[in-house]
Amino acid sequence: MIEVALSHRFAGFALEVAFTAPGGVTALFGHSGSGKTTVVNAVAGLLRPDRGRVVVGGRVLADTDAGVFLPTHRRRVGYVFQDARLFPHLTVRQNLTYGRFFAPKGGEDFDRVVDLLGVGALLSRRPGGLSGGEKQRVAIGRALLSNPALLLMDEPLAALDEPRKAEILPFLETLRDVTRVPILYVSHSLAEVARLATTVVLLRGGQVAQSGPVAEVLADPASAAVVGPREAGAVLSVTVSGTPGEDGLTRLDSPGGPLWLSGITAMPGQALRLRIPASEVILSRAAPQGLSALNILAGRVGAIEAEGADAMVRIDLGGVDPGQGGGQAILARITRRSVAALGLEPGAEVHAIVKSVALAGHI
Amino acid sequence: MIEVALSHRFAGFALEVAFTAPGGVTALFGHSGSGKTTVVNAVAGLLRPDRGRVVVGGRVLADTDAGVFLPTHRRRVGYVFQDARLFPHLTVRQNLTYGRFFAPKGGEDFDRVVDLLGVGALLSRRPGGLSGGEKQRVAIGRALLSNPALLLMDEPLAALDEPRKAEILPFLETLRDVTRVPILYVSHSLAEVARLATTVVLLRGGQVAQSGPVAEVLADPASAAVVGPREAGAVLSVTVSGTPGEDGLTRLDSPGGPLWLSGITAMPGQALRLRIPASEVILSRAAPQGLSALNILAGRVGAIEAEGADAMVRIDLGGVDPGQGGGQAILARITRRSVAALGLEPGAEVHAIVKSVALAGHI
Amino acid sequence: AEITVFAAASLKNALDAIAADYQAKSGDTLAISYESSGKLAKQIQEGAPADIFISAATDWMDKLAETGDIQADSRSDLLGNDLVLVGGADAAPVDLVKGVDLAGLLGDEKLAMGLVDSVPAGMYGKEALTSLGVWDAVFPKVAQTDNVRAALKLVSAGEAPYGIVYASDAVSDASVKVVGTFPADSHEPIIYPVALTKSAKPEAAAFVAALKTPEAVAAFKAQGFEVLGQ
Amino acid sequence: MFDWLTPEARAAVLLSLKVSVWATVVSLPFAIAIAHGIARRAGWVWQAVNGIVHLPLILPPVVTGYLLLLTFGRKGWIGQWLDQWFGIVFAFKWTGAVIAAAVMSFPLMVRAIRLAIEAVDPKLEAAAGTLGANRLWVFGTVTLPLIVPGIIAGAILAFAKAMGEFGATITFVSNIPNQTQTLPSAIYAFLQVPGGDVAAARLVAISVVVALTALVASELVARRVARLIAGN
Amino acid sequence: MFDWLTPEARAAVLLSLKVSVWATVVSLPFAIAIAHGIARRAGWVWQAVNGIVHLPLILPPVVTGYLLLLTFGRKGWIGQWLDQWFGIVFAFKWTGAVIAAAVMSFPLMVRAIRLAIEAVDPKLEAAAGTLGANRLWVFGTVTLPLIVPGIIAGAILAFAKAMGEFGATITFVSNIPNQTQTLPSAIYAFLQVPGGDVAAARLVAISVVVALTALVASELVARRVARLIAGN
Ligand SMILES: Nc1ncnc2c1ncn2[C@@H]1O[C@H](COP(=O)(O)OP(=O)(O)OP(=O)(O)O)[C@@H](O)[C@H]1O
Ligand SMILES: Nc1ncnc2c1ncn2[C@@H]1O[C@H](COP(=O)(O)OP(=O)(O)OP(=O)(O)O)[C@@H](O)[C@H]1O
Ligand SMILES: [Mg+2]
Ligand SMILES: [Mg+2]
Repeated sequence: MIEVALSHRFAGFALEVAFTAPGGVTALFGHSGSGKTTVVNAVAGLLRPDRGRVVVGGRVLADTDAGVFLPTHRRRVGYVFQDARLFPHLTVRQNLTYGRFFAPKGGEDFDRVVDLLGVGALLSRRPGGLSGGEKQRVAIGRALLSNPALLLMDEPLAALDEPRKAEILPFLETLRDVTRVPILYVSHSLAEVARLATTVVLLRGGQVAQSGPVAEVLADPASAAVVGPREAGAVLSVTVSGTPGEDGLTRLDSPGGPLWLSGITAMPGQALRLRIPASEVILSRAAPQGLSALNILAGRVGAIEAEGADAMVRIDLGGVDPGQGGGQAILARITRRSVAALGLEPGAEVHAIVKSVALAGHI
Repeated sequence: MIEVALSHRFAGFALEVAFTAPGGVTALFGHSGSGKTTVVNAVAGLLRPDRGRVVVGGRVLADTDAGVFLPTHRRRVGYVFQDARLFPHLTVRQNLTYGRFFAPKGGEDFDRVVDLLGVGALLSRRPGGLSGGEKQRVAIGRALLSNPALLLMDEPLAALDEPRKAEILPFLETLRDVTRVPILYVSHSLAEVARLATTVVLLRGGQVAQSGPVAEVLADPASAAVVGPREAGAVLSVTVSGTPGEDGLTRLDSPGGPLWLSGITAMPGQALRLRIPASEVILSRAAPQGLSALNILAGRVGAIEAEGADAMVRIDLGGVDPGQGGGQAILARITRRSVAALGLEPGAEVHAIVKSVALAGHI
Repeated sequence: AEITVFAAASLKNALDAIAADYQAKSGDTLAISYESSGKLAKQIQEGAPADIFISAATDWMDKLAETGDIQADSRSDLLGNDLVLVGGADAAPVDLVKGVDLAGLLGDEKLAMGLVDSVPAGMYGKEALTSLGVWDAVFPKVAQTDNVRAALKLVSAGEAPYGIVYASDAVSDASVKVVGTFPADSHEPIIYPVALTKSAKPEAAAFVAALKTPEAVAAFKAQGFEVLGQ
Repeated sequence: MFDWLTPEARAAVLLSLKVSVWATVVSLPFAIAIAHGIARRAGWVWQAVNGIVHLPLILPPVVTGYLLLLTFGRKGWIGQWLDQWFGIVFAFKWTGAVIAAAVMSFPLMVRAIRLAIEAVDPKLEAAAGTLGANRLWVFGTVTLPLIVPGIIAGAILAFAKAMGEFGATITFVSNIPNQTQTLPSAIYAFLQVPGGDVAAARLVAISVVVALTALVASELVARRVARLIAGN
Repeated sequence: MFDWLTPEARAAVLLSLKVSVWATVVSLPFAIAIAHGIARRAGWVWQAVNGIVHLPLILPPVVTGYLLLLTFGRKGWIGQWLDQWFGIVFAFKWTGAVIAAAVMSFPLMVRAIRLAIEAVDPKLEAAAGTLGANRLWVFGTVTLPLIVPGIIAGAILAFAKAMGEFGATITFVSNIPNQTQTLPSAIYAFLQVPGGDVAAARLVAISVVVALTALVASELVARRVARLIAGN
């Protein structure tokens, strides 16, 4: 449970933010300069807000009204800075273990983290000559190894290549799910946010534009302005309903029908979240046949919003009544020409075609 | 024309790189720590390589054999550093205009660049209090405004949000096409690379894994290891064959048939390049009907490479003989189950379904 | 005219008074540089713009005479001084005779005096103690300072019970008391010679003469000096 | 102001100020140049320069004073030459006091500036280079502004030292009232005579007040500059 | 070594070394603490401390010497107390010379260290805070290692100054051969007698060699540390 309420003025910028999150990963999302780092700094105690209250897991870290302001070192936050901020005089190993001295026992295993981040070969080097991505990886490791009660991650993966990101993301998921460390996560990548976040806080110009559970916020077409039209997309909750077959695919049940995904390690019965970028959904009136895409969801057109040559179509899954599909919907971004050609209108039955491999990245 | 040949050793890392590029944008692509920044630094003259030769547009910037090593300030490179490196004591405006004094007349218009980067409100501030993305934008502006003979950009957009990236990318395209400044571009985003690059140089562990025209390199399934399976995809050359219709879509001709795209400003007859991520391609044996996707390319299966639960399928466009389609091909990443279900094998006729909106970002 | 005088630092009080008088009368202006004699002599050798040199000891004046930096015929002995033993305000008089048990009086404590090989007062003091036959006994207890005033300070601050200074220095410091005067024959006479420098302005001779007028004599005497050649 | 001082003491205060300010100002460019060389160039030449610069600190001031006298005195090997060809004389002039003070405070100034230069990130200088700035320009527009706090620190240290400098000054230019008698020389002269303590204490007080005022002022300037660079 | 020196001169060399080393070592922790306070805390208290620290630079050394005498002398207000309660006496002892040298070189040391502290990026200290380190630990593990070059610079400056210190030392502890006769005192004494120049020059040479050796050594150490931090 994270509770943040802040009010702070810089010359030319006013932050006025309040949100609560139930734990898990809380993603701060917003344009450059919208105040994300400022919020994180205030939570870390590096910025003393003009007014504000920060409570994490019942611990009051700051409350200006009550005159409480815990110093940074007693907040137990592991902070991955936007600029790595490694200690230049310490080796990579010493950087990584710096927080160990103060950390309560337990926490991540050193070798495991080193392995995951691929910094094993760098351990005896000093940060001076590290590449941008290497620095960032060490910074992530340093924060993880301090066994924090709250992880603050400010664009931790921005400097990394895709394969490396793909390795680190599942680790963060484990952290979220197994060790249950709450994470405040700043990112410009909607894929990351959709994958990790429990709660999304959209910031715009120092204010909260929207906040709430990730599925809700992202399914709202209004969030597209912050998110960027090309990144918009809904998040779908599904249930694992089997174990991987010999071809590696696992069946997932959704209100719109079954989906097949590879690389699923979750147990049957477990709930998963899939992000379905609106731009990757193809619609068809008839049930499509003979396609390589395995995932076809049935539903009805909920709403159509035109945007230039394109239109954003909401498809309510599982029937006319939104309640039937658990209120779940996906978004499809198609051309207006197609809207006309297919004769789409609210209430029309449609099939949404989604590529299985396109989904795999967005669990 | 850029010609780079470098050989340099750090303790624990050896760089041994040689490539030539015909101008335009040369993308350096590779994992974190693969030597990208090192190459850029050597081109900028910030690193004196053990041995090497750097020639840009006929000017020999460095040639250790001939004892030539032009000092940085005479190379006229505009360098956007991975870490912004703004001058802390100068205002944003002074940072932006720093290079003006030395720059030959001409070059970008100050107001235009400021506008594009959205730093107008920051002009009188000092870098100290800027956000990460703001810093990076100023750094881009500073390099652009120095009217360089060669632009070096080291992950210039990594710290920026999608909407901002979407604004800056077309500007870089203009720079490439109109002012014809050669650009050496480091990025982890294949979307950016595919969109901008003329030439791609894939680095792996300090060596060139592959280099050549962007279409060739990216169509090579072997590049997937560096690129990441999810990012792999081919680049297709097409010709504009009409002006935008009233629904905003323009017809493009490819060897596999016509494609419809929105947002095309190019003149009829002009050649364009489209990136088609393998993961976004759906295959069908029969010609599909009644889909929202407008873009269906016909071709024959060229090769199938299995990778775990998935398979990478190359589709040679325009017939059996690769020569007929101008040798062009696209890649599709589908499940092995689909390969079996559709009975795909080399030589089989297939239709590739690609969403029009998914293409728009990859011109 | 402006006359520059290089004078031993200990003369400041007396000379300042005399100079003020003289300036009023003659219309000449006087600039007096007070420093240790050794340094002043070296400066004169290096071409300092001094017209008159008043040294606190004869040796530096001899040196300048040797190198021709002073007008030998203008030299005269101006002042004399006594060498005294001072103690704290409540110290008992000491009879400075041959074999005086100064070392015993000192006990574990120090005798403050100028550098015994370079500062004139220190050199005189060493000579005096030697001729009294007690130098070897006293030497281990000698604390040397770079000028005689600092030695006096050590006594007045209570750091050292006794010190050897000029009679002129002991004047006017309430916290020290002269406890004995060294016999005149126990050391070379303490003489402050005066001379015109080689490059002296013609007006300078008049001020040298003025140093011997009754008013000047009174001023010197008020500071505890002995005026020679009376 | 200063009414309660004798004219001579007043002259000493003013002269000390003049000498200290001049010594600081005159040596500043040299100090910056030398500090830059020592900080950013390698090689034994700069090591040697570094050593020479420190000499006045190591040597007793009297020795430095004598060396100055032997060098810049009217019969000194440089002084003689300056006198003959340009008619410039330092010995026993206030300008000589400036030289003495400058030489004595030079190591302090150089050290402070050098530390500041070493703290400047060479990456910023490299960035300026990519924008077309040559070495000199980089120095003037990047390095120099960034070391302003260090320069101020060095200058104030030098100024304070110059205000207190005594041994070398009095040895080189003697102690001539209104011409070369600086505050410390005047204090020295008072301390040499019976009853001079009060007058000396008064001068000490002035000296402290003047130097501390300069110190506080410089701190304020340095802080403002630092805050400006930090961007808040 | 030193065979060509008189035993007395040899004693002076050794004493000077001993005094300078001790003065540097003893004052270092205080200098670091005070420099840190001045650099990182605001408020008039630290401004005042800053002023006081600079006093020995501003005042003529003799004055500082007298003030030391009045403070740490046997009848001085601190000295008296130290004597009574702990039996510690500085007057006429080499330890007194250490105090004099330490006080005189203190401002130089503090300035150098302070500049170094001000050059440390507070963001790094903040980062250490997020990892759980309290202020003291942050200082010890981040700030302190990063200012090592500054500390070396300050220490060597102080050492050099201590080697050359004369005025305050001789005034405070006078000149007692083998006990408080440091190199500068010996040099001074030689310079005061006609014909002593050669002997003085010899001692000057020793003093220069010793101090420059220390200087060069410190430079090497500082460079190594700096390179280590730069990570090459
Ligand atoms: N000065 C140096 N000393 C030692 N090793 C160095 C030095 N500079 C770079 N390296 C090493 O060389 C390798 C390549 O570094 P480089 O900065 O070129 O990587 P990069 O491709 O830019 O990576 P990234 O995407 O993370 O920025 C890295 O492993 C790095 O640690
Ligand atoms: N110390 C400061 N003084 C003045 N303005 C500041 C200061 N710190 C931040 N700001 C301003 O506050 C705004 C928010 O900054 P913040 O760093 O929180 O942005 P951000 O959302 O993290 O952006 P980015 O994605 O670019 O890192 C920016 O416009 C920034 O310029
Ligand atoms: Mg930020
Ligand atoms: Mg890099």
